[in-house]
Amino acid sequence: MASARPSPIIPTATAGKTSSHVAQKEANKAAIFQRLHPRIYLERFLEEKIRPDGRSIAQNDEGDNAWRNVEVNVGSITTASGSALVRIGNTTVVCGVKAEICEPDLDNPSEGFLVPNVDLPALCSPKFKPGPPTEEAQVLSEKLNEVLGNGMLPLSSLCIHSGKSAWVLYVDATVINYDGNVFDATLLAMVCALKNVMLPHASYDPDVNRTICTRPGVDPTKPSRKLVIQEDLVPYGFSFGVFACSHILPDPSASEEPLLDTSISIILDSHAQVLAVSQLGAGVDTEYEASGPDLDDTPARKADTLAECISLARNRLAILLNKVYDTMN
Amino acid sequence: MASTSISKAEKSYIRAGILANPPRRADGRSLHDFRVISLETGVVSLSNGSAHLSIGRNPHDGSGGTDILASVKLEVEDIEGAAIDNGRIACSVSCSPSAYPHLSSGALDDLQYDLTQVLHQALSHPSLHPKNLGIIPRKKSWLLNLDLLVTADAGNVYDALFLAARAALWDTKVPRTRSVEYKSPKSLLSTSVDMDVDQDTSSGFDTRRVAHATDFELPDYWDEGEVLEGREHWPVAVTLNLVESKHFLDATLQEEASCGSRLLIVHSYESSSSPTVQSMRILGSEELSIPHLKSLIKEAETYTSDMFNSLNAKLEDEDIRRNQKARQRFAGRK
Amino acid sequence: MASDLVLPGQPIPLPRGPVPQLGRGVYEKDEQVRASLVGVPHFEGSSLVISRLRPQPPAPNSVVLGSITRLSPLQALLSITVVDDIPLPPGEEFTGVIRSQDVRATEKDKVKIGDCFRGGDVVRGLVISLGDARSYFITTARNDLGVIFATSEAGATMEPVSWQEMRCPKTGKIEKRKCAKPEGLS
Amino acid sequence: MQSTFDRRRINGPEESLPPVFISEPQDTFSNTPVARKSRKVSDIRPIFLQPGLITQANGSAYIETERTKIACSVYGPRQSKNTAYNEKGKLNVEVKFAPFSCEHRRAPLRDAEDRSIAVAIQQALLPSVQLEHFPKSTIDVFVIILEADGIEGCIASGAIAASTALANAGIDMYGLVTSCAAAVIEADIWVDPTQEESNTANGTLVLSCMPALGIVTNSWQTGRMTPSELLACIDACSGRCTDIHSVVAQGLLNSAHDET
Repeated sequence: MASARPSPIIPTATAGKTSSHVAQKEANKAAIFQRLHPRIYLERFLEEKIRPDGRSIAQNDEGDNAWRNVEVNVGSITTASGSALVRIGNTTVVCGVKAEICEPDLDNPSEGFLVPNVDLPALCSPKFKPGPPTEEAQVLSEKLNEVLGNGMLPLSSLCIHSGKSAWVLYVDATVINYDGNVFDATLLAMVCALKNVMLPHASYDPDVNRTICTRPGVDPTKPSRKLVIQEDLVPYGFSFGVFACSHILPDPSASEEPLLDTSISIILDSHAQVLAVSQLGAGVDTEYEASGPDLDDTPARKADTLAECISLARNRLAILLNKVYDTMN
Repeated sequence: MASTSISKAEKSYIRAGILANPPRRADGRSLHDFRVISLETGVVSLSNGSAHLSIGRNPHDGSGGTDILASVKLEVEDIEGAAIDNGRIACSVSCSPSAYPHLSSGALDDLQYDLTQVLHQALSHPSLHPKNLGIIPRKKSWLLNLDLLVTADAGNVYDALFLAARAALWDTKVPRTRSVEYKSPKSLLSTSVDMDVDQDTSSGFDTRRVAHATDFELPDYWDEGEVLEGREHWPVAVTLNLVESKHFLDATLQEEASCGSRLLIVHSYESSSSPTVQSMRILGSEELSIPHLKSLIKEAETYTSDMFNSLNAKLEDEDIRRNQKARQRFAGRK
Repeated sequence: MASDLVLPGQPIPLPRGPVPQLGRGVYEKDEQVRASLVGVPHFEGSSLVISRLRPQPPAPNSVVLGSITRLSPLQALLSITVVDDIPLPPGEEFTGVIRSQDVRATEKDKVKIGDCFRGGDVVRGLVISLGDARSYFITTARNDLGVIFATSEAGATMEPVSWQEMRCPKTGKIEKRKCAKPEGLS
Repeated sequence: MQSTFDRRRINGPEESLPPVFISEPQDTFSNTPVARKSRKVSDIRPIFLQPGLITQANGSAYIETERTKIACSVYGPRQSKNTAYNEKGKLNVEVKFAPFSCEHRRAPLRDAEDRSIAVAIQQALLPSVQLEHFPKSTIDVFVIILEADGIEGCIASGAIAASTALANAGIDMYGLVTSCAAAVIEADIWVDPTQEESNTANGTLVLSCMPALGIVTNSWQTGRMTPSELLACIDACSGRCTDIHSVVAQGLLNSAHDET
C-alpha cells in the first residue's frame, strides 16, 4: 500500500490566530482528512503505534489499555423482569428481559423459550434509517441466539407445567450509541440482564387452564426466584479486527470497523476456556511480516493470529470478570 | 386539512384580507361565518345509523365542498375475560385518495391515522359512553363501529367529521335483546335469571363448563330498536384558524394553507348551558401566547353552542322528514 | 462561572446604542435581540454572531469537497462530504451535480466530462444554487476549483502538471482532469 | 401478545400472554386515586437531564423522571430523500417504545401508540425551530422510551429531551421548549401524573411552551374537563414549565462548558 503523502488539500493555516484557534483549525483539517481518506488516516496513526481514539497497540505493555473501559449497571428498568445497561467506551446498550407465559412446543413439552433480539434503531448511528431490522441487526441477533443457546440457561428450568405452560423470556437489547464492537457489549448486557431476572412464582391451574402468578413478597410460601444459570457456561465475547493484514486491533471502534479486512470473535467461558471462535477473512500475513522493510518485527510476531487473539482475550477476561462480579453481587 | 401548496403572494393576500378592518374573505363571509352545511341521515340502508354531511357544497351543481359519509355498524362481541362490560366504541376515519390526490400513500395513511386518533380519543372516552350497549354482563356486548369516509376535502375537515359522527350516532338504533337460556335436561332446580349461580349438577356436560349456556334473541327487525342512551351528549368540534391576533372559522383549503396554526376544541353539552371540554389540540407553528390561548378557549364556547343548537334543530327535522317518508311508504304498501 | 454563554431564546444585552447587523445564531423578536444557538455572542466585522462549528447543508457560495459518484455526458454527480471546511459525520452526505457548462469558464460548450472527472476523484466546488429536489448545482469554473485528489489506473496518487492534466508517479502516464490549482503556488 | 412471525427477528412461540397476578382483580377504571407518597399534588417528579450522551449523533439528550427514562438523538440537517423541493426545512420526529418499557410487552415493530406520541412531540417542537435556515433539508429527531410511567409524562419528558437535543445539536431555535402534564382527578389538579394516577383521572392535559418567550407550542387535552378546570390546568402547567426551563438551561450550560 503506497503511502505517498498526497498534496496538501487544505489551505495552510493563516498565522496570527490565537493558539486555541490554530489548534481548532488543525483539528478541523485532520477531521476533513479523515472524512476524505479514512484508510490513510488510520495507517498514519498505526505507524506511530497509536489508534485514533488514543489507545496504544504496542506489544510490550500488558495490553490492557488496548481495550476501552467497560461499565455495567443492573436492574435500572423496573417494568422489565431483569435489565442491564452496558457501556464499552462510548458504545451503550440497554437490555431488558420480559417474561411471559406460553404453551410449550409439542415436540419438547417441558421446555420454555429464550428469545434474544437486538435492535439497532436510527437513534444510535447516522448510518441506520428507521424501519424494519437492518441486515446487521439480523446477523447480530442470529449470532447471539447461537451463543446464548449453548446450555448456559437450561430451557427445562423455564417449565411451569409440562405440556401446558412454560415461561418465554424475551431478551430485547436496544443499542443507544453505536461506536463499534456492539456484539461484545450486547452479549455482556444480555448475560447481566438474565442474571438480574426475578421470575414470580407461577402455578398452573388445570381446571381453569390458566397459570396464576403471585407477586414477589405477597406470599412468603410462594417466593419469586432467579433463573437457573450454569455459571461455567456463561459466555464472554472478545472481538478483534485485523487492519491491512498487519495490525491486530482489539475492541474496534465505529471509525475503525469499516476499514478492517478481517474480524475475529473469541468467546470464552468464565474459566477462560474457548467456547466459540469465528474468524472472517485472512489473518495477519506472516510473509509480509518478514519482508516488510519498515516494520522492525521480532520473529515472535510469527505466531498465528488466532492464537494471539485468544491469549489477548484471556488476560482481558480476568480484568473483565472482577468488574462484572462486583456489580452483580 | 393537508394544506395544498399556494404561492407566497396568495398567502399574504389572504392573511392581509383577514387582518384588514373590516375583514374581507374570498367568498365574502365574515370571520365567524360557516359555509352552507347540508346534512342527511339514514343514507346507508345496511347500517344501524348513518349520515351524509357536506360543508360548502355549491348549491347549483352540487360540486366542491368537504364531503363526509359516516355510518355506524353494531357487532356482537364476546367479552369473556376482557375488562369491558357494557360495550365498546371503535372509530375509524378513512380518506379516499381522490380527496387527497397530491398525498403519497404513506402520507395518506398518516393523515388517516391522525384523524382517527383525534376522533377515537374524543368519542370513546368513558364520560360519553352510552349505557345500553351491554347485552349479557361479562359475556356478550355490542361493539359500535363508527366508520367515517372523507370523500372530498375543501377545508375544515375536523368540524365536518365531528358533525357527521354526531349525526350518525344520533341516528343509531340499538336492537333490543332478550336473554334466553338453555336448561340442561338433568338439572332439576329452576334456575334463576342470575346465570352465575353454580350448582354441581351431575349433568353430562364436562363439569368444567358453566352449567347453562346462555344466548340472546333479537325481538326487533334488525334496523329498529331504541336510540343510544344519552345521545344528546355527543360532542361537536370547532376549529379556530389563527392569523396573528385574529381567528376565523370554517377555512377553505387556501385559507387553511395561509394561516400558521389552528386550535381545535371539542365540546360536549351535558346541561344545555355549560359545555365540557372533551378534547383540545393545537396544530401548526404560529406563535400563540398563553393569555391569547385562554381567551380563545372562552370564545370557542359561543361558537360550539350555536353549532350545537343548529345541529339539534336539523336532526329533529331530519327525524320528522324520515318518519313522514316511512309513513308514506307504509301507506303506499297495501 | 457562567461566562457570557447564552441559550436559545435568551435576550442578548446590547453594548451600545445602534442595533448591530444580525448574523447567524441571533434573531430579533419585538425589538429584543435574542440568541438562537447555544454559544458566546461576539462581533464578526459589523454583525453580531454566535458561531458554531457544526455541519451545515450546502448554501449558495459555500465551498464544498466531494467525490464523483456518477458520470454522464451532460453532468457529473458528486457526493458532498465537506461543506465550508466542516466535514459531515460519516454516513451523511449531500448530492451535488456539476453540469457540463459549469465545469470550466472557457469553451463551455466543448466540454467532455470524461476528460475532466473520473469516478472516485475528490473535487473542490462552489455551490451555485440550491438546485432541484435531488441535488445542489456545483461549479468548478475557477482556477482553485476542480479535482484535488485522483488515483491513477495504476493506483497511485497523481500530481497535477497543468490545469487539465495529471501525471501518475508510478507509470508516468498523463491523465486528463480539470485540476484545481494547488495552494501555495503563486 | 399475539406475536406475528417476522423472518427478520428471532421468533418465540406463536402466542404468549403476560403473567396474570393473583393479588389484583380485573379492575379497569377504579377511580380510587392512590394518595401521593413522596411529593405534593402540585409538584413534578425530580428531573435528571444529561445532554450530549450519544456521541454518534449531532446532538442528544437523556432524561429521567423517576420511572420514566427517555433517550433522544438529533441527526441533521440532512438531505431530505424523495420529497418535493421546499424552501423551508422539515422536522421529522420518530418515537419508539422499547419492548421492555411498559407493563405489557410492546410490539417491537411499529406500535400504534408510537405515532400519536411522535405527533404530539413534533407539534411541541415545530414553532421553536427556525426551519427557514435549512432549505431542502430534514432534521431527524429520534426518541426511544426505555421505561414509561404514564403516557402524558412520556410526551412531556420526550418534548423536553428533544428540545435539549436540538439545542445540543446547534440547530437554530427561537427558544427552548419545556413541557408538563396535569390530570384532573375528582375536581383537583394533579401535576405530572404517573400511570395509575392518569388511569383514574377523567381528563388530562399536556402543555408545552417556550417560557423564554411565553409562547404555547402545544396543548394536548384528552378526556373530560370543565373549561374552568382546563384554565386551571393551563396555569399550573405553565408555572411548572418555567421551573423546568431553569433545569434545562443548567444542563445545557454544564455540557457546553465541558465542550469548550
